[in-house]
Amino acid sequence: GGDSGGGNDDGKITMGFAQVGAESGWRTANTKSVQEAAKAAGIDLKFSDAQQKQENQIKAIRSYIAQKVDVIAFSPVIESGWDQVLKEAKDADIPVILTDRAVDSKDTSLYKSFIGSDFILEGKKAGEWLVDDSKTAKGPVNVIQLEGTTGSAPANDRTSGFADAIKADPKIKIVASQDGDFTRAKGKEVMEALLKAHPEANVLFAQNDDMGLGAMEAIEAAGKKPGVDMKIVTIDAVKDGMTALANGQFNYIVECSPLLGPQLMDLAKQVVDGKEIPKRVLTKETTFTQEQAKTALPSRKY
Amino acid sequence: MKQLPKHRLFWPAVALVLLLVSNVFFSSSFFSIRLQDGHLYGSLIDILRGSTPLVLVALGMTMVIATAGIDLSVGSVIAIVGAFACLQVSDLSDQNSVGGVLIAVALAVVLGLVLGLWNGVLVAVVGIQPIIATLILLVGGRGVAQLITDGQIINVRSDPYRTIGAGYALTIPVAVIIAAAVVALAVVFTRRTALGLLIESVGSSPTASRLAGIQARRLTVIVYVFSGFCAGVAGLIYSSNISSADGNNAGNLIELDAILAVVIGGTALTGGRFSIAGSVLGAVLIQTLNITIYTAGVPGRVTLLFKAVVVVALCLAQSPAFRAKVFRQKAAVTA
Amino acid sequence: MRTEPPVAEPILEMTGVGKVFPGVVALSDVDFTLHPGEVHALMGENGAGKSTLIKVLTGVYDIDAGSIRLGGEDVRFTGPLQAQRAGISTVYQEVNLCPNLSVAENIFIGREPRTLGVIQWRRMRRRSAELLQALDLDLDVGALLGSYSIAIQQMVAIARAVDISAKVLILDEPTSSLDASEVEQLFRVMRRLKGEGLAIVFVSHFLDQVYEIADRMTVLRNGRRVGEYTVAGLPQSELVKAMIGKELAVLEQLDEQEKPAVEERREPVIAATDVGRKGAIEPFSLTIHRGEVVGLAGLLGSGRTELARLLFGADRADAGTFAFEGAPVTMRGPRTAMDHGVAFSSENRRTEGVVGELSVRENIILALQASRGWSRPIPRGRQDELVTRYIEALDIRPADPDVEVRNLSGGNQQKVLLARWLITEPRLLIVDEPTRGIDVGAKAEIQRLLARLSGDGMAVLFISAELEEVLRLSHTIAVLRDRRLVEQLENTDDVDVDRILATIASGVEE
Amino acid sequence: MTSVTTPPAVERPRVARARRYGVSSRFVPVLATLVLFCVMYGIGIANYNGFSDTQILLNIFIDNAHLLTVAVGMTFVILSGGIDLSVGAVLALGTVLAASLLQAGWPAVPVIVVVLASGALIGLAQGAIIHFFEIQPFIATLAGLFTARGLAQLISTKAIPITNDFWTTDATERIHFAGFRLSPSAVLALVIALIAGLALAYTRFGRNVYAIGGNRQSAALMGLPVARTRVLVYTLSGLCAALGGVLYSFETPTGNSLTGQGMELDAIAAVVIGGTLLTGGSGFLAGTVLGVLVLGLIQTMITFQGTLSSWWTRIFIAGLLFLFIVLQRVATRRER
Ligand SMILES: Nc1ncnc2c1ncn2[C@@H]1O[C@H](COP(=O)(O)OP(=O)(O)OP(=O)(O)O)[C@@H](O)[C@H]1O
Ligand SMILES: Nc1ncnc2c1ncn2[C@@H]1O[C@H](COP(=O)(O)OP(=O)(O)OP(=O)(O)O)[C@@H](O)[C@H]1O
Ligand SMILES: [Mg+2]
Ligand SMILES: [Mg+2]
Repeated sequence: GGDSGGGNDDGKITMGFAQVGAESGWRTANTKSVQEAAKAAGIDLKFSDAQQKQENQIKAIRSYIAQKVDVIAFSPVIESGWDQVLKEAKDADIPVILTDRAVDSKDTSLYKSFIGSDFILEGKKAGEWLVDDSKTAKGPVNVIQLEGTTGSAPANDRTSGFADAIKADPKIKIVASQDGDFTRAKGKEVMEALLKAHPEANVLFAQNDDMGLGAMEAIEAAGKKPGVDMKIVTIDAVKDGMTALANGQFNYIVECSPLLGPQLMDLAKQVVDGKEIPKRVLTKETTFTQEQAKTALPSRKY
Repeated sequence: MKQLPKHRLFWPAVALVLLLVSNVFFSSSFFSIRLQDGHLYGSLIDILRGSTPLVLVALGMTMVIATAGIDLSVGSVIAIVGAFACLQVSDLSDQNSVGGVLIAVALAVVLGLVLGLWNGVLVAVVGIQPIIATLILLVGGRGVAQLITDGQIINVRSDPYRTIGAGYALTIPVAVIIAAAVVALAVVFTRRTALGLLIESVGSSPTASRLAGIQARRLTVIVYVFSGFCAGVAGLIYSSNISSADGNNAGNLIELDAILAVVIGGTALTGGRFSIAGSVLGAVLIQTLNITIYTAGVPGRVTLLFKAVVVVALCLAQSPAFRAKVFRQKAAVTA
Repeated sequence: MRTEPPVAEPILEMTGVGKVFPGVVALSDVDFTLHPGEVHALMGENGAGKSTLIKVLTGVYDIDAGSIRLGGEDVRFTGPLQAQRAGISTVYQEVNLCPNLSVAENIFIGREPRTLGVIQWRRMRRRSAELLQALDLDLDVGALLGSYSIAIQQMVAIARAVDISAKVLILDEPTSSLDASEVEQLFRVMRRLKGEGLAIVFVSHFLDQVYEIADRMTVLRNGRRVGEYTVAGLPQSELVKAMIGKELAVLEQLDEQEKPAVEERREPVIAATDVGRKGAIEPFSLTIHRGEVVGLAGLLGSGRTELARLLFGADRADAGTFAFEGAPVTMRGPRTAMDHGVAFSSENRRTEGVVGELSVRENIILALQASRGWSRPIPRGRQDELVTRYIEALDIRPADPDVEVRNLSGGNQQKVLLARWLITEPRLLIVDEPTRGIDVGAKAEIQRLLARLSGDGMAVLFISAELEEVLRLSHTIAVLRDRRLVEQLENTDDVDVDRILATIASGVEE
Repeated sequence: MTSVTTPPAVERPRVARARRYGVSSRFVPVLATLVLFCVMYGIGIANYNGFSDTQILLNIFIDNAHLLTVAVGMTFVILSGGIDLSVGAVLALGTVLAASLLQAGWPAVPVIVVVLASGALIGLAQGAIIHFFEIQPFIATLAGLFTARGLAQLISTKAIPITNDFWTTDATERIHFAGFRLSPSAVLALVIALIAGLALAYTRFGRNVYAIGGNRQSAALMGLPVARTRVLVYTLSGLCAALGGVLYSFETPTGNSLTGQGMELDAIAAVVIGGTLLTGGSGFLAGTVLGVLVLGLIQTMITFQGTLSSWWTRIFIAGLLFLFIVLQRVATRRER
């Protein structure tokens, strides 16, 4: 309920937002979107950055409870382990909205809503495109996969979604799959080595744009043409990735949108007003081919 | 001949060779080097080029460790300097102007020196324990780097800048030439002058050194400045290699690898005697280990265990106590 | 006072003991027998292998050859802990205590009085105060050991060992930095323990002390046993011959040796005016002239070391002014002093003197190099020349410039430290206990060297716990008492040890 | 040759009483930390609404129970002159091990026993390698870090939720008193800190740790059980880290191989901020508790600030750390 007070009495909604960190351009865009949307919606935002640590996020949430904010939103660093602190929020009558990543609590009454993307689906979409694209391929399709940080939720889910999808075509084989840590530098370094160990590879699936961009340099250095000699599928659709896609260096990007600020603020207002809101809201996301990228690029915000 | 295994670099060298050879099982062309687009191309070249940031950082770290200090901030310095340089370059009206890039690079290097100075002053003048003094920059530096990049990845499209980390001169990677030059410079400065001796003296016994008239404070500042310089150059190479600056991830955890390289190279963390050649060997060894992990397709979840096994095996092989206790190589000392 | 060689069964027998370090045979076929109720001196030059024998016995080093029997049973200790449990307690040559713990703890650590596993601090402090009283020491047992001078630390180490000792007490150069009265206290305790049937091994380079306290002695030379003698049966000259392997003429000369005439004191090298440091030493004024040897006399903790440290800038003076050769100078630290030709060899050679990890060569050139600055390395040829010269002059063994200093015997380390400062050709040489742990031959050599250097115009500030030595060398004697410079005596013929002691005791001010 | 000089008949002055640092000198760093902590707390109260609520202070203990436990073990290691980089990884392994065993249907008590035992075992192995094979602690425990985290990832790269009743109810039930709340974990951590503090001051083992940290060679020559003590110290640290893992999994009922990254640095920082010297042999456990409080307070101030962007958060943390350390250094400075 909205009558649990608030840090201040001016009737403004106060929202505590516990962000994961600033580990990527994607994340920073996400933060910006939330901050801007809050300003636009006249919501007083208390922001904190957990530096990718669950414990910090829990501390932040606990401190929001102590500060008696009206609503708490956060992107969980990992899925599990939130029951205790969510219970505390519930006890204090503060509604919680999850963003970007879900939690796996059995007790779904601990949070009001989840808004974000489905990582498994993203992996799946990437795989489905590859299956579709390989229909015309003559020889085997040998995929190098650059995974995200070992143990992280997007890495786990995208890997399994992708694997699920490519089962449909026996021609498609993952010849190497390595941790690229979601970064360009690592993506490049790993790709350099894998290109030499697996000269037969002709497709790269990078679980985010940055690794794909790094790998692209390695592919060029090896004298191959990215997008042609080696097809590249990635996830995210940040600006640099879209540019590469428009330039024909990437072949396909599955969008994973960070811009969920406005949707979040809407939900927050409704929940503070005591309205019922849907348990799960998916962010508006799409996929891009090279052609679509060319048209979409000029209007991309991040 | 019998003395060979006792040389402190014998076992790291053996490990390096073993790792390199083991790669052949996974990549038959591992040792082949060919000329491609006018430059050398091959896994060995990759290893050399890929190890340059670590070699540089380990070099600076060697000096710091020799004075019984430690520099945890190197990763952050890499991030800051890379971010700064990329920002400068991206602000150029013509990113391909060599002059503009040179100025940006020079400024960035100066920034590295300044960051080193900051550490040095905290350690030597204020008297804070090195691990904590440099922890401040480790934590805050990454924030500064992100402040510079505004949390984004700054891209540069500058050929002169790209040359530093990804370019070639006379078919050899420019990064390797730079690293070799800095290493050579360090060797000359420490072994052709008395700098090395004085550093070793301060590291093994600060009190005795002070009473022998060595200006330990000044020396300590110098080594941290040098470490900042090395990390700064590493930051340039790192960011130039991917033509972009990533304030959050650049150089993350490189301090651990660097310390590992220094120790494998035979320099004790307690300070004193140091070996530049050893640290370089250690750094190349670590990079080779990384590449081997990729080449051999070691899955992500066992990568760390694999690293642990190699590190433990190497340290045990190097440890005289282990050899004496386990292989009972007793006596036989009569020279 | 002297007892006949005991007839009882030996408590300890070492036979055919051998120990080899890479490149050095430290011990070879050494026999050593120890009886209950005797004080057995272990004699030998620096590097003869005395400390090594002790360390092999107590399990610090693995033994390479030979056997050890303790109380009739074969033993081989794997470390000092086992040796201690078997009843052997040891004071090793360098003070080996923990400076970060209190005095009381250093005496009792590992055997603290406990009830139900809980350490009884109060009881521990009381008992350690009592123990120290027995050695005539009145210390704050709760203070950190590191805040006391090296000599006092040595006394604490002795107190610990004495209290632990069950069957065998080993004292490796316990008296090297003690003054006469402390030595007398120690001897009193040793006699008492001996009376109680304890066997004591005693190492010292002070022949007088050995002749006073020991019953028998075993002489080592170059890691081999020369022989075992009763003290009564071996005159000093014979002993020296056994130790060195040749007659030592110097030793006889020593007493007659004339110090250079007290010259005219026109040129002051250093003048300190009202220099002091709170809690360390009261403000004092002292001028040292060219060619003059000033000796400092005083009891343990009287502030001699503190005075010397101030003159060198090792500690910052909080009062007073300095002038070098007449010109006032702001003392900023050792470098200021060194730039004006001052050299300082510390009494605490292990932590403030040699740099153990570096080689003999590097240690010797260290100070000279430091004052030249890092950018002007001493050419290798010049290094070799200097180092070889001083290895020879001071007879540093092994005569290999490239061994690590920490592998040298204590006395040889001391020589390295002296060499370090001598090659800087100082105008003022401050030596704090320079002859600590140095054998008879080398000691005479060093004294002669100092006398000659002062004759050549070098000023010397000489600190030694051995008053005779101070008297023999100095032109002027500055007496300290309770951290105050109480008197400066001209060293004329009528000044002798008793006169100085009386000054110390009465503290008369002029 | 004359016999040794005998002292004259006059009453000989006793050895001069040494200059003392004063009993409190050893406590100066801890006291400085305490004072600075209070100042900082005051600044927090002055600047932020609701900061004065005592619950905020208690929350620091609730949030950092695991860190405190880890830092207690680290204190022993650092006092002995070593360092333990593996604690964060051992903590993570503890959570993963607990979660996976619980998932397999084990009851609570054996799970906790197994987790603690495995942490102690890793510590023991590290201690043995460090002491007997003379491998530098930094490297041995870095390898330990790789091993522990590697094992955790081998067990599961996915986070495993914990649904065991003991975890979700008993262990997380808040203890209420005088209107305030504290978690059982926090109470346990404080009790452990107290016991550890007493052990350091009043047992032989504790004193041996100090002695070894002061000078290992000397400690050996004094006949102290150096081998046993050193191995035990690392074992203890491993045990504490594993216990930290258990406490952590109480608060966040999940087993995650990525937890506790960089926690070793937090623990080291807490110990050092508490006035303990990294070179060993000097420091107090009370300081460590204060150090953890300081880190927690910095974190709390940042969440109260609430307007910092991600990077300003980092800079702010570093700035506060810097201020704190420099002030502490100035307060404890002694001139040469
Ligand atoms: N750890 C070591 N490594 C190598 N050589 C050593 C070591 N310890 C002692 N030595 C050598 O063994 C020899 C005997 O040394 P030791 O310390 O026993 O002499 P010492 O008789 O006690 O001399 P001093 O009177 O100077 O103390 C010396 O030549 C010394 O250099
Ligand atoms: N660093 C220190 N901190 C505290 N007290 C000290 C320190 N160094 C020396 N002292 C004390 O100051 C007094 C003067 O010591 P100093 O070493 O100058 O005496 P000394 O005359 O040289 O005697 P010794 O023969 O013991 O060296 C002693 O009581 C000593 O315990
Ligand atoms: Mg000796
Ligand atoms: Mg003295």
